[in-house]
Amino acid sequence: MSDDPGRTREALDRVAARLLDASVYERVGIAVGSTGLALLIGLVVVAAAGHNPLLFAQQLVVGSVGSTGAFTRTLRFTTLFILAGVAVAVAFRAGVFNIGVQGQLVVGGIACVLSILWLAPFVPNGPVGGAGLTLVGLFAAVVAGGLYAALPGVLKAYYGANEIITTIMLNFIAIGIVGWAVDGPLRPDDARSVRTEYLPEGVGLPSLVFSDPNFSILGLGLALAVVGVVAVGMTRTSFGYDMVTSGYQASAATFSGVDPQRTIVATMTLSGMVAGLVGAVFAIMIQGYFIDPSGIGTYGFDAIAVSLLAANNPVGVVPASLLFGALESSGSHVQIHSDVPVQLIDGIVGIVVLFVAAPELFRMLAKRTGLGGEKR
Amino acid sequence: LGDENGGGGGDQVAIISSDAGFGDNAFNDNALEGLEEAADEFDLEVTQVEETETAEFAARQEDLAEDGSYDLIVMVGYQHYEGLAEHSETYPDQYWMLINDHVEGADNVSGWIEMNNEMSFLAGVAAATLTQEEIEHDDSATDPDEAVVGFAGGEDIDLINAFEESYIEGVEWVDDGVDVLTGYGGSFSDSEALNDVATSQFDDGADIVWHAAAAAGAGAFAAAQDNDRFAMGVDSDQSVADDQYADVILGSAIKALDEATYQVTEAVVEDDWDSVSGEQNLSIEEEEGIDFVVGQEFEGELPDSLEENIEEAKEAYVAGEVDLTCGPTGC
Amino acid sequence: MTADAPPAVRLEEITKTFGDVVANDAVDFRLERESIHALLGENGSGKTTLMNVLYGLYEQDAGTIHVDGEPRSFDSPQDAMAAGIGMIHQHFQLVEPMTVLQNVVLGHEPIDGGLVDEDAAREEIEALCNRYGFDVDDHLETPVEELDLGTRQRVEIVKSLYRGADTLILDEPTAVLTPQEVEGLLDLLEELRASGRSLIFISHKLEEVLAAADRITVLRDGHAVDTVAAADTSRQELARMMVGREVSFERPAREAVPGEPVLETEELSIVGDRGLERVSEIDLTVRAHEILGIAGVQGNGQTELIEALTGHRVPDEGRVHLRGEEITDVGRRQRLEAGIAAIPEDRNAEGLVQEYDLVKNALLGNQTVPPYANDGWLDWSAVETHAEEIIEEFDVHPPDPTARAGSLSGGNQQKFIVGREIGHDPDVLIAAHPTRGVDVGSLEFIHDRLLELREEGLGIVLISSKLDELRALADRIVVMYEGAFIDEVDPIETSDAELGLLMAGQRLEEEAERETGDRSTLGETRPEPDAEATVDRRSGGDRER
Amino acid sequence: MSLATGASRRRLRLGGLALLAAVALAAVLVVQFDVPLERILTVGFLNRTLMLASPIALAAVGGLYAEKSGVFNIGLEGFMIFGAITAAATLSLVGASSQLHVWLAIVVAVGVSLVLTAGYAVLLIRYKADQIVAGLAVWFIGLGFAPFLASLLWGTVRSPGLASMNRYSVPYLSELPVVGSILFNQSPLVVLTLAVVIAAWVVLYRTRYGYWVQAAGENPTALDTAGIDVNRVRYATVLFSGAMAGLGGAVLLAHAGTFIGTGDTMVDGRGWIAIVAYLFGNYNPIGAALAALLFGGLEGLQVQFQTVDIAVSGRLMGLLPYVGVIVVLTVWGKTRMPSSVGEPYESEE
Ligand SMILES: Nc1ncnc2c1ncn2[C@@H]1O[C@H](COP(=O)(O)OP(=O)(O)OP(=O)(O)O)[C@@H](O)[C@H]1O
Ligand SMILES: Nc1ncnc2c1ncn2[C@@H]1O[C@H](COP(=O)(O)OP(=O)(O)OP(=O)(O)O)[C@@H](O)[C@H]1O
Ligand SMILES: [Mg+2]
Ligand SMILES: [Mg+2]
Repeated sequence: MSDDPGRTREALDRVAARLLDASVYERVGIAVGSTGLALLIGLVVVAAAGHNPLLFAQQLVVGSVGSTGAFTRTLRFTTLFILAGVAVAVAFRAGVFNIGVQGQLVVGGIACVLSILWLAPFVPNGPVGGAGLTLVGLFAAVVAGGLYAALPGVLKAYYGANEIITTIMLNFIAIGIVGWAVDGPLRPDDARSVRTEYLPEGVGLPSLVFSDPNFSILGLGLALAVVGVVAVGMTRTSFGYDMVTSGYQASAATFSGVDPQRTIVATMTLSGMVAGLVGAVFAIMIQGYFIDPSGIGTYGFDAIAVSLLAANNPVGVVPASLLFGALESSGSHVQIHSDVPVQLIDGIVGIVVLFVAAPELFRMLAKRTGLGGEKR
Repeated sequence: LGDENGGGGGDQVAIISSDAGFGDNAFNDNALEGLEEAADEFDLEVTQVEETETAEFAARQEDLAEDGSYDLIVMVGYQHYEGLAEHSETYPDQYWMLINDHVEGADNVSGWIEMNNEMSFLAGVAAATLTQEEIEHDDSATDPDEAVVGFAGGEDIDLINAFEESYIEGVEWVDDGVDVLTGYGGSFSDSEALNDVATSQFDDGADIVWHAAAAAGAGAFAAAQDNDRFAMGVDSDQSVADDQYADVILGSAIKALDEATYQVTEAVVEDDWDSVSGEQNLSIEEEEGIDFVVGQEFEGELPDSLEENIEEAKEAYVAGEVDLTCGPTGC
Repeated sequence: MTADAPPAVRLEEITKTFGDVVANDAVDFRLERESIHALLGENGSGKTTLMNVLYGLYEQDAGTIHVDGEPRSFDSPQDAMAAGIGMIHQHFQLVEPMTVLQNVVLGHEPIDGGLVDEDAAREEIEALCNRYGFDVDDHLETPVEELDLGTRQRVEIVKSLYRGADTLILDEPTAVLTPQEVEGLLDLLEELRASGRSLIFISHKLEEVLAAADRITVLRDGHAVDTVAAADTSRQELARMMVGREVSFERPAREAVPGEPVLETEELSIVGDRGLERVSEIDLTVRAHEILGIAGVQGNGQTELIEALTGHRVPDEGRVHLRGEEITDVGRRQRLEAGIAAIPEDRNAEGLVQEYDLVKNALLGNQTVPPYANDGWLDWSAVETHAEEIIEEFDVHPPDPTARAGSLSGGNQQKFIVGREIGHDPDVLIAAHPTRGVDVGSLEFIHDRLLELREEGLGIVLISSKLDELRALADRIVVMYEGAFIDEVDPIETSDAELGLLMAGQRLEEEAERETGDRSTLGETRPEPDAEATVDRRSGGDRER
Repeated sequence: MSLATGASRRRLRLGGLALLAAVALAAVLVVQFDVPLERILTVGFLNRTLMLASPIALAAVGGLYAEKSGVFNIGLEGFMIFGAITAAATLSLVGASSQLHVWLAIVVAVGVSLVLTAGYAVLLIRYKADQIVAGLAVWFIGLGFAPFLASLLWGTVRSPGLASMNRYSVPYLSELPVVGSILFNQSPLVVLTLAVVIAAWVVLYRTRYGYWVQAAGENPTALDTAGIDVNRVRYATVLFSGAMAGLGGAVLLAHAGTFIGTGDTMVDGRGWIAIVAYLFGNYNPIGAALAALLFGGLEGLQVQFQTVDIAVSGRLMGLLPYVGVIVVLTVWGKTRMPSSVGEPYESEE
């Protein structure tokens, strides 16, 4: 990196300029269009089912940002979606379809909790010990998530096993094995529920700014920091260029000296590391112990939608996560205050993804309606 | 209590499902049924919250408590315990009802422990009794010469293992010589998998299969119909709830959850919380807390040995002569 | 040719535009019956477009098509086929895992009781083959992917004939053939003409055109410049018509003498992906100030040899040295950094990332090389400067660093790649088919640059299927056959015919025997087709859209 | 089989070896641990394997047609869910429960799946949607809307007990040992599946439509220049894949008799297994069906083990098929995928 600030600045400007070319507007347009259209369809379904769509729309808003509680809840989901979304984006960008973020976050989460529980007896109580354990837990999660994702990476790179299928299978396997362990060997005798031991006092992220015990602004900060690191890494480093180029055109990347197999494994590992972090944040910030993973939200799957909505751009993942966080958050409110079956929200999310997959549709629509000018 | 939130006609109560969700025709629906009955009776409004992610249980409890408009919040399933242990303190003025567990020292919680082990024990007694009898109904029949019964579980987890173990102990209490075939479908939603488990057991000689698989249990009933054998229901009288299969449901091992939710709601409405506060039990010892009921198409058709054995088993249990290995939620 | 019969095809004022690009601008074209008519023109001059219009793939914006004197309009190739027009595309339109028979009948399957009647099809194809002396019927049950390129092309021709084509269009049919196969093809064309068919063929190779065609139409920038009789014109004249200026075919004088060896291999052997030995015991030496040409029919191990030199493949035996240092196990990246540049065989798939702009493409291969990268951090401004330099020096059009690589024409893409690869002072350049599909103007430019680089001291390995290119550039030519260097020849002393024989595995003394051989057995004496080449073509982006 | 390439022959040989090894290992285990084989490998087990395999085989045959023609329909799981919920809703709405109504429900399910797939196909083919993403979206939509619909219809995410498909029984013939029970005392849907598989094989390898399907996936331009509309072929195969997945879901429901929408729904991953099945079967309908049979057999075998009380942790054993899929993909990973899968085709004008 150049240490002349002027040059650095100039270079950054150029990067920004390239990122923000017309196609970025187009992508934003597509994202907004997809979401809008999907919500519209959702509202039509609500109306067709005999409920008041306006009321439903209002409840979506109130349930996500209508009160401090709702807003904190939205941010809590957003934090998880950002991390999981970045995990997906890293892989998709590099042309590797990691559908296994859910399994990797489960493995990361349990590794986090176990490492903390194992080490806790050797660490002094108190804030310093707690912080140390927290760091250990995050580290363990990153390592475990990375390793668990490296496996399908290796299978793809060296054995040609389709990663879409293997990662889906590994999701089932992670959830099954961890579920079995949490219900059996890892379950303390006095536990009423299916869970591990509680994390020791002092482990966790302090509740600053918001009083919600299950949300810490530090968690959100961590997620945003990961976004920053990944975004810079992708655009400003050789490794990032190798990865992204492999995603665009593997043959050209290979010819330019990129080792395709190693890149696939590295990509999966990196993606899994971030996914592992999701599990750690879930365990440390929200749960305080680990539960049967079949009871954990499907952040890893929803993250696919998040990432796609963001066109697999790590920075774009942030607004997309806010949207998904809000939708997820409003689910609770809708449940309580509306008769509309809450599964509708999952369906709407699916439609968003479907539309995001078909940018051409929106180009066509834009052309028909004369919006968005002459693109393409 | 609750007079100040006068909106929307009558007072409000809420219920949060277990991770199996409503629509299981068993556990959750049974609890809901009692609540709705009470709601009719006392002009209440019931808010159903279906939450299938256990990780979100605590948050749902908080959402409802924070809202402040619910006179009673009912939670189905012991997985709610962790969250409630905290929230019963944070919201001391909120009345809570927990099904399947109780919170020590929290007198705003009415904690109902349902003795699943006792219920399973009775199911075992019934199955072992009936397999040796000659029963014919529509196309189905038992094979009285062979004494084999089946157990078909949903997920292979500690909770259901306790059902299995207690069922076997019930069978053995009647007759050591009765074989019990067991199997798990691996899911509470995959009825086809449970169908396969039950059919495999019917093939291997079982003439009665009892399921503990929530919604997927329908697969066991369908299997009984296809194989001209019998099945038994769980939690509530499933010959009523699942009347499509009434012709093969000999009976159901039940727990009076609906009674319990009704009773607690009534206590709230009549300002008599103390009567339900703290640990409550749904057990054989309580009047009709745990029981075995004959299926609606089989009333009066089953041999007297069934009622005799069930009554005898209950008495033996109350007298402390039966020692079950497993507790209500695990071994 | 009967004087009063209408021409087989007459195109009148055909205009076809793509957005702002006028691919064909009021083109007139007349194909006489029973004649061979060549279409000549630079890349992008509109040849393929014109033929696609005739074949019903494109609809013209203006103009009319007459077939046998009747005005026709074709909405689809099916219409064109019904009118007796067949087209053999530059990139074969064959379904590789399907058999030859299935490929030939595709879209015109004889049906018996709802099922495809393969027996009926077989009879008909055999009859066709016997009539023209094709060997295709020997392979009817063979999947196309197991055939060599020459046979595939004959399958394409049989396919058209099977569909009843009277007029055959062949788009750059000779691009992938050996000289002997080219000769065979041209003979076949004459036979087809003799049987009453009319043929159009497109080529960039002036000699071929002059040898085979009755008439030649030259296109430039979408205009038909002129139509001339082959007998009345010359290479020089044709080139001038194509490019619009004089083109030199002179070989510039060599100044520097070869220096120290820079790249050497020692008994290099490679077992290919299918377990066959692809390269056997090759000793190769390239010196500074030297261009070493490698001639050979595609699929004789060149691809594997190139990979071993560039660092994309570890040889099974033998060693590779760079300036005396062993680099056998060194991967592509370090070799790049050590000064081995390479122009890829397949520019669409390997040379450029089609979706990237030219700036991002300028980094390709340089992503660990200072000044573009320092300790893993990229310096985009340096890359951008580099891109601008390449564009300027190599006259890349459009001169816009933010243009998407995929939007450039083939020649411009190639110039950009050459510029990038020699941009950071390599010691060695492995140039694989550096002018494949490139028009005469760009070709001249690239040739000049390669010669300049040789003067500057580079050691260049030039792999090409074009003999004239090898003869124009190389200081020495080695001929590769079945994985081995079977001979080394002097580019000036050796004739095309001699080189061609060597490439077919015949040592020069065997020539006499060879002369009596039957042409139709040519395909069988060929080595097995190269598995990788097949894969590359499939995955590559250069498929005709 | 003129289309059996060297690679698939090699794979067959490898598969044969693996099978032999498995049989040998099983034999050792049986002798060593005194396994009651006659209680495990029963006729009923074979029968149930066929039942378990049918929905998977149907979806797999559909999926392989789409992929053969160049469109990766990764939405099979979603369409199976739609098939199941539609069949359940139909049965529930008509309210009657004769076998005829079950057939009606299946037909309606296929019809609705066709309509839904039509929209999906337009997105994929006309609007060139990313096939992987769109397919995942179908799964998400299925997971959301099926329970939603169930809630609207029945107040809960689960249907009440509905009519199910009965086995037919051919008098006398069904008394024959083994064959009698498998062929003549069988669910008609198993027979239907068998018919679909065989028909799919014949059409793919013996008719012109089959040639077109193969060409559309390998080299669409070749097909186009032969005068066949590539996208029409692809529309047809995608529609077929959706219909078959829907049929698979309906068959599942017709056997199970209840729709359940909690968790992963009653379809429970079968659509994913279907994809693996046709990959494993190397895009050959019969191969895919055999692979489906293998997965069905694995699932059934695990239940048999439990029934005869061979100690296995059900929860861990339940993961075996997933591990099996990974092993299969790793060992046989390099299936010959059609070259143009995932690339939208645009004919020049
Ligand atoms: N599908 C298309 N879309 C847009 N423009 C096109 C398309 N096909 C061709 N063109 C334009 O038409 C011009 C003529 O292209 P064409 O392919 O006919 O050239 P050609 O003479 O066959 O070139 P070559 O010798 O390289 O094969 C091109 O320069 C290009 O700009
Ligand atoms: N589908 C297309 N869309 C837009 N432009 C196209 C398309 N196809 C071709 N072109 C344009 O056509 C021009 C040349 O195309 P063409 O394929 O004829 O290149 P070429 O010079 O023949 O290269 P090659 O020899 O590698 O095929 C390019 O400038 C490109 O912009
Ligand atoms: Mg052309
Ligand atoms: Mg060209």
